[in-house]
Amino acid sequence: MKDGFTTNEIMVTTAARMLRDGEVVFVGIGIPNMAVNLARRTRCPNLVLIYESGAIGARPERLPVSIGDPTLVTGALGVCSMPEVFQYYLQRGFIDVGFLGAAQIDRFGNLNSTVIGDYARPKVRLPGSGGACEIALLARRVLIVMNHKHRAFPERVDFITSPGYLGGGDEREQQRLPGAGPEAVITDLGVLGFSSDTREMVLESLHPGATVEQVQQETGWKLRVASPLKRTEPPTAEELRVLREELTLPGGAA
Amino acid sequence: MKDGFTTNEIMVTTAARMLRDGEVVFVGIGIPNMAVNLARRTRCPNLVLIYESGAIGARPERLPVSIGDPTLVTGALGVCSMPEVFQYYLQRGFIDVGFLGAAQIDRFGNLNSTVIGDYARPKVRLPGSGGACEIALLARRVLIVMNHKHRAFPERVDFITSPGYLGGGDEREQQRLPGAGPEAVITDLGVLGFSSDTREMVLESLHPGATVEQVQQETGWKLRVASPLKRTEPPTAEELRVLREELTLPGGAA
Amino acid sequence: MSKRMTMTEAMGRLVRDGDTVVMEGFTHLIPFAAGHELIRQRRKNLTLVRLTPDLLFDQMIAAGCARKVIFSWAGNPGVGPLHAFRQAVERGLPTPLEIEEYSHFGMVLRLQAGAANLPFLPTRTFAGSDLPRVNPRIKQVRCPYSGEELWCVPALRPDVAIVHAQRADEDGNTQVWGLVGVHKEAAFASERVVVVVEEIVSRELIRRDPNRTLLPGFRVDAVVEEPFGAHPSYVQGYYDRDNEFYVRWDEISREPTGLDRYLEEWVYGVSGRQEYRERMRATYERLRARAVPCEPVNYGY
Amino acid sequence: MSKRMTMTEAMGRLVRDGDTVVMEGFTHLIPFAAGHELIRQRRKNLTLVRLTPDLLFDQMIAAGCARKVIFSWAGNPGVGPLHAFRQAVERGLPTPLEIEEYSHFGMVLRLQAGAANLPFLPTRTFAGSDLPRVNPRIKQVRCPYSGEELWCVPALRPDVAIVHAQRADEDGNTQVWGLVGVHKEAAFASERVVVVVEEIVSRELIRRDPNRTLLPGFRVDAVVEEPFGAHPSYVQGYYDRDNEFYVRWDEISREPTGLDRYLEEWVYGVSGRQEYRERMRATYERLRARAVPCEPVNYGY
Repeated sequence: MKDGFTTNEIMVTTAARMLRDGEVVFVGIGIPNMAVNLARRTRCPNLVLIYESGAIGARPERLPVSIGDPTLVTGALGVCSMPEVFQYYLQRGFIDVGFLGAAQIDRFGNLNSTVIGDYARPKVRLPGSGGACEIALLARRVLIVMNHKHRAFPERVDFITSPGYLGGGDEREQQRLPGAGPEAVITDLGVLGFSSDTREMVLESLHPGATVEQVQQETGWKLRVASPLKRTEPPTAEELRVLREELTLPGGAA
Repeated sequence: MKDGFTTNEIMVTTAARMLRDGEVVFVGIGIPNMAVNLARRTRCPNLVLIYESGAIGARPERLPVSIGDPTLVTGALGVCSMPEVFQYYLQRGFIDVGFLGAAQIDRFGNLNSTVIGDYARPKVRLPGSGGACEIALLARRVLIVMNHKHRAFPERVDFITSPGYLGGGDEREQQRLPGAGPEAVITDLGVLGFSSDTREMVLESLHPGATVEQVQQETGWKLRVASPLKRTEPPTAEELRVLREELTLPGGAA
Repeated sequence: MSKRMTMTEAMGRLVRDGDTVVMEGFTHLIPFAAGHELIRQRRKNLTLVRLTPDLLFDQMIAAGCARKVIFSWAGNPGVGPLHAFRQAVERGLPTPLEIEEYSHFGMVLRLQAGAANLPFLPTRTFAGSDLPRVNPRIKQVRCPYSGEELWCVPALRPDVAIVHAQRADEDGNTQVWGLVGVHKEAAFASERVVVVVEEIVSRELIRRDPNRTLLPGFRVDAVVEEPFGAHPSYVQGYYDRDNEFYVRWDEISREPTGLDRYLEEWVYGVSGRQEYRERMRATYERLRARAVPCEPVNYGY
Repeated sequence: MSKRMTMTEAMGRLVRDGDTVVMEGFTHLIPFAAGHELIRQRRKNLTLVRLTPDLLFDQMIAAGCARKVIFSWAGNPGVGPLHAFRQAVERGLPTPLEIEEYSHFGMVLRLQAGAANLPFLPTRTFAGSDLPRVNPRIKQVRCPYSGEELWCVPALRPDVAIVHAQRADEDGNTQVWGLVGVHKEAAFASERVVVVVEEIVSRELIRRDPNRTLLPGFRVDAVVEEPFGAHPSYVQGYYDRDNEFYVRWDEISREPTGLDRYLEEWVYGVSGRQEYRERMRATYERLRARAVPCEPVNYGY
C-alpha cells in the first residue's frame, strides 16, 4: 500500500467513477459489487442495483458473498424470476451497465471464462459463461474488471465466451451482434479503452505508480497507448473512508 | 318446469356428471361454472378449478359473475399470470377438461364465436375467441354447452373460431392439430357425441320430455341418431337441492 | 425521485394523439379513471390494446378516441355485447373502427414478445382456426429441431402502457396482488408507463415485501394516486366489482343517446375521479372490501 | 389428497437410475437434503441439470451418481473452482463426465420452453460466442416477420424436478418467497415433481395468500418435510447461507480423500437430514434467521 491505498481500492474507485447517477446496473460480486456500492454511497445515490438472481433495487446491509445472497432480497424494491430478469430486463434493454470479468481477455475485448486449451480436452476447465455472454451482448455499457497479468491478456483468447469486438474493425457490426461492445477495461495497472476504428485495446490511463512498460509486460501483444496518456485520479479520502468503514465483508475485505 | 326441473338444471347436472373426480377443469361462467361447482359439492370433491384469468384452485363463496371475479382469488390455492396460465398450464397439457360455448356449432363440432356473415362486412359481430381457440386445441377433453336452436346449429359455421373436426373424417389429424377434438355437446334437449369415423355429430341421449323430431327441427342438417338412443337421467333431489340452495347467484339464478 | 403526477398531467404529458395505448387488467384493475381523463382531454386516433375491450373501450370508442382496437374478446362479461364497439365495427358509427383480432393466448404472447424484445413468439394455438386467415399477422415458423410448423405472433410494442395497481411508492415501484393478468408484460413491452394506484405508500412498505413488486420505479414514467380509479371494475382488497353497473351499461349503451348522456354526466361532467367518487359515495361505500388479511412471511436471514 | 412422503420414499419412488433430474435454486433453496439421499441410495447414470452445479453436484459427481451435467456456470461462488467437477471433466476421474453447456439465459430458456410445451425458444444471446460452436443444440431460427436470424435453444423436459421451498400443504401446494430463480419453469418442464419444504403448513395458510403459490398440488408428486434441508445453501426467512462451509468446501474437496471423508461422515454416515441437523445443532442455531416480517395485504372484496 505504498500510495496509501491498495490496488483493489483504486480498481474499485476507478470503476465507481464510471457510473452515472440513476443508471440501472447489473452487479456481480467482488470488485464490481464494491464499486457499485461505493458509487451509491458517494456520487450516485440513485443507482439501481440488479442481480441476475432476480433481486431488483437491492439494498444490501452486508457485502454479498454471492449474487444470490439473502441480503440482496431483504429490503429490496422487488424480486423477479430469472426468465424475467434475462428477458424483460436485460434483453429488453433496460440494463444500462453490465460488469464482466474473465480468465482471459484479448486484444479486441473478447472474454474467455470457459476453458484454457481445447474445449474437448481442456487444460483448465473454467466455470463457464453464467450470465456473461448475454451481458456482453445486451447491456448498454459493458465495463470489464480484471487483474492485469500476462496469461490473462493473450493476443487471442482460447475460447470466446462473451464477445467483444471479435476480430476487430467492424466485424461486430458485420455479424449483427446486438450491443455496442465493451467500453473499458479496468485493471490493477490502469484503464484501457478500445480504438474507434480498429477496435483494439488502447491504454488510456495509468494508475499511480504503474508504468507503460509494466503494462506492456503484462500484455500479450504490442499494446497501443493513448496520447496524451492520463494518470488515474487516486481515491479520495472520503472514498477510502467509505470503502474501509462501510464496505468491508464480515471477516475481511472483499 | 314441467318435470320438476328447468332446462338449465338438466344441462348443469348432465355436464356435472361428465366430470371425474380430481380432474383439472378450465371453468367458464354460466352453465359450465354451475356444473363444475355442482360436481365439486357432490361426486367430485377433488376437482381443481382453474380460470383463464389466472385463479388456480378457486373456492368461490359466491357464483362468479365473470371469470375474473374477486371471489375466485380470495381463498384460492394460487394465482398465476396469464402468460403462465396459457403456456405452463394449458399448452403444457395440464388442463383435463375445457368447457366451451359459442354462437354457432356445425356438423363437425367447429365453433363460431367471431362473426355472423362475412368477416369484413359482418351481419353480427360476436365477441371473438377469448381463450376458446386454445381451449379447443389444448385441453385434453373438450365439452361444449349450448342451447339447441336451429340458427345455432348450421351445417357449416360462418367462421371457425375454435376448431372441432374441421371437414370431418381424419382432417383434424391430417392437419396435425393438437388435441383430440370435442367429446360431447350438451344442449337443452340432449347430449350429442361425435362418430368415431366420420366425426359428425350424433344424438346420443335425449333429455326427459325432448323428442328426436324436436332435436332434428333445431338442427341445420340431417342429424344422425345413436341406436340405442339413451334417455338422460333427470337431476336427483340432492343435485337440485345443491343447485337451488347453494349455487344461486346473488339476485337470481345463473 | 418522485414521479407523482395528477391524472391530468400524466395523461396530458404521456399520451399523444395517434399513440398505441395498452390498458390491461383482466376484469381486475381496469384503468377507468385514466380512460375517462383521455376522453376529457379529447385524445384522438388512438390504437387501443386490451384482451377484453370491456366497458372502458366501449366508452372511449363512443367518445371518438379510437382509430383501431387490437383485442381478443369484445363483450360485456355475463351481460351481452358491447354496443358502441359493435356499432363501430358493423356500421362504422360514429366513425369506422379498424380491428385486429387474436385469441387471448395470441394477445398475451404479443405482449410477452414485446416485453422480451423478441420479434415473435411461437404457440400451439390457432391450428385449424380461421383467425390466421383474417389476420395475416398470425404466421408460421418452422422449428429448427423437430421441423414442425408452429403458429406465431409478432411482438407488440405500444407507445404507452397505463397500469392500474393497488399501490406504489412515489418512485413508481408498484405492487399488485390478486389477478395479475398480463400487467407486467404490457408495462415491459411499452415505451412509456403510467401507473395509477389506489394509494401511494412509503418506500419502506414496498421494500418490506419485494416479492409483491410488479414493476420497478425505473420502468415507470408517472405515478397517479386515484382511489376508486378502477370503478366499475374492482381492486382486490379495496373494492368489489360493480356488477350492477355492468348490467346497467347494457341499457345505457344500447342507444347512442343514452351513451352520450352517460359520458356527459360521468365523464365530461366531472373534473376528475375525485368528483366522480364524491358523487358516487353510496356506491363506493357499498362496494368497499371487507378485511381478509394474509399472514405475514419472514424476509429475514 | 396427501402427497406427504419421507425423503427416502420420495427419492426411492420418483428418481430412477438414468433419469434426467433438475435440482434448481439460484444460491437460494438448493435441495441438498434430496441430493444426499440420492447419494445414499446410490442412484447412478443421472443427467444432472442446474444453472450452477454448486457444491450439490460436486458431491453427487464425486459420489458417482452422474453420467452427464447440463449447466451454465460451474464454480464455488466467490471461492474458487468445483474440484470434483473439474477432475471429472479434465481427467475423467473418478469416471468420465459428459457436459452440455449454455449460458444462464440459454438454460433458463430451455426450461421455459419445456414448461410451455414448445419445442424451442428464441433469444438474442449467443451471437458471436463460441458456445454454439461447441454445443450443436444451440441453433438458429429465422424470424418470419423481420427475416433476421435469432439463436434458439431446444426445450428441456427432465424426468424429475426436485424443488426446495419454504412451505407447502400436504397436497403439494407450494409457496416460495425471496429469490425464485427458475423454480417454476423447472417444475412445469418436468414429468414428475418432488417438493422438499422447511415446513408443511395447513391448507388454510396457503389459501390465505394465493399470490405466493409457486406450484399447485396437482403438479406435485411428493411433498417431503425436511427442516434445514437446503443447508449449506439458505432459505429466506428460515436460515442464512453457510458461507463458512462454502469456503471450507474448497479445502475438503481439493483432494479426493478429503471429499470421500466428507461423504462418509455427512452423507453415508447419517440416516438422513434429521441426524445431520442434530449433529449440526450449533451451526443450525448460528444460521437461524432473525424476524423481518412483511406487512399483510388484504385479499377481501
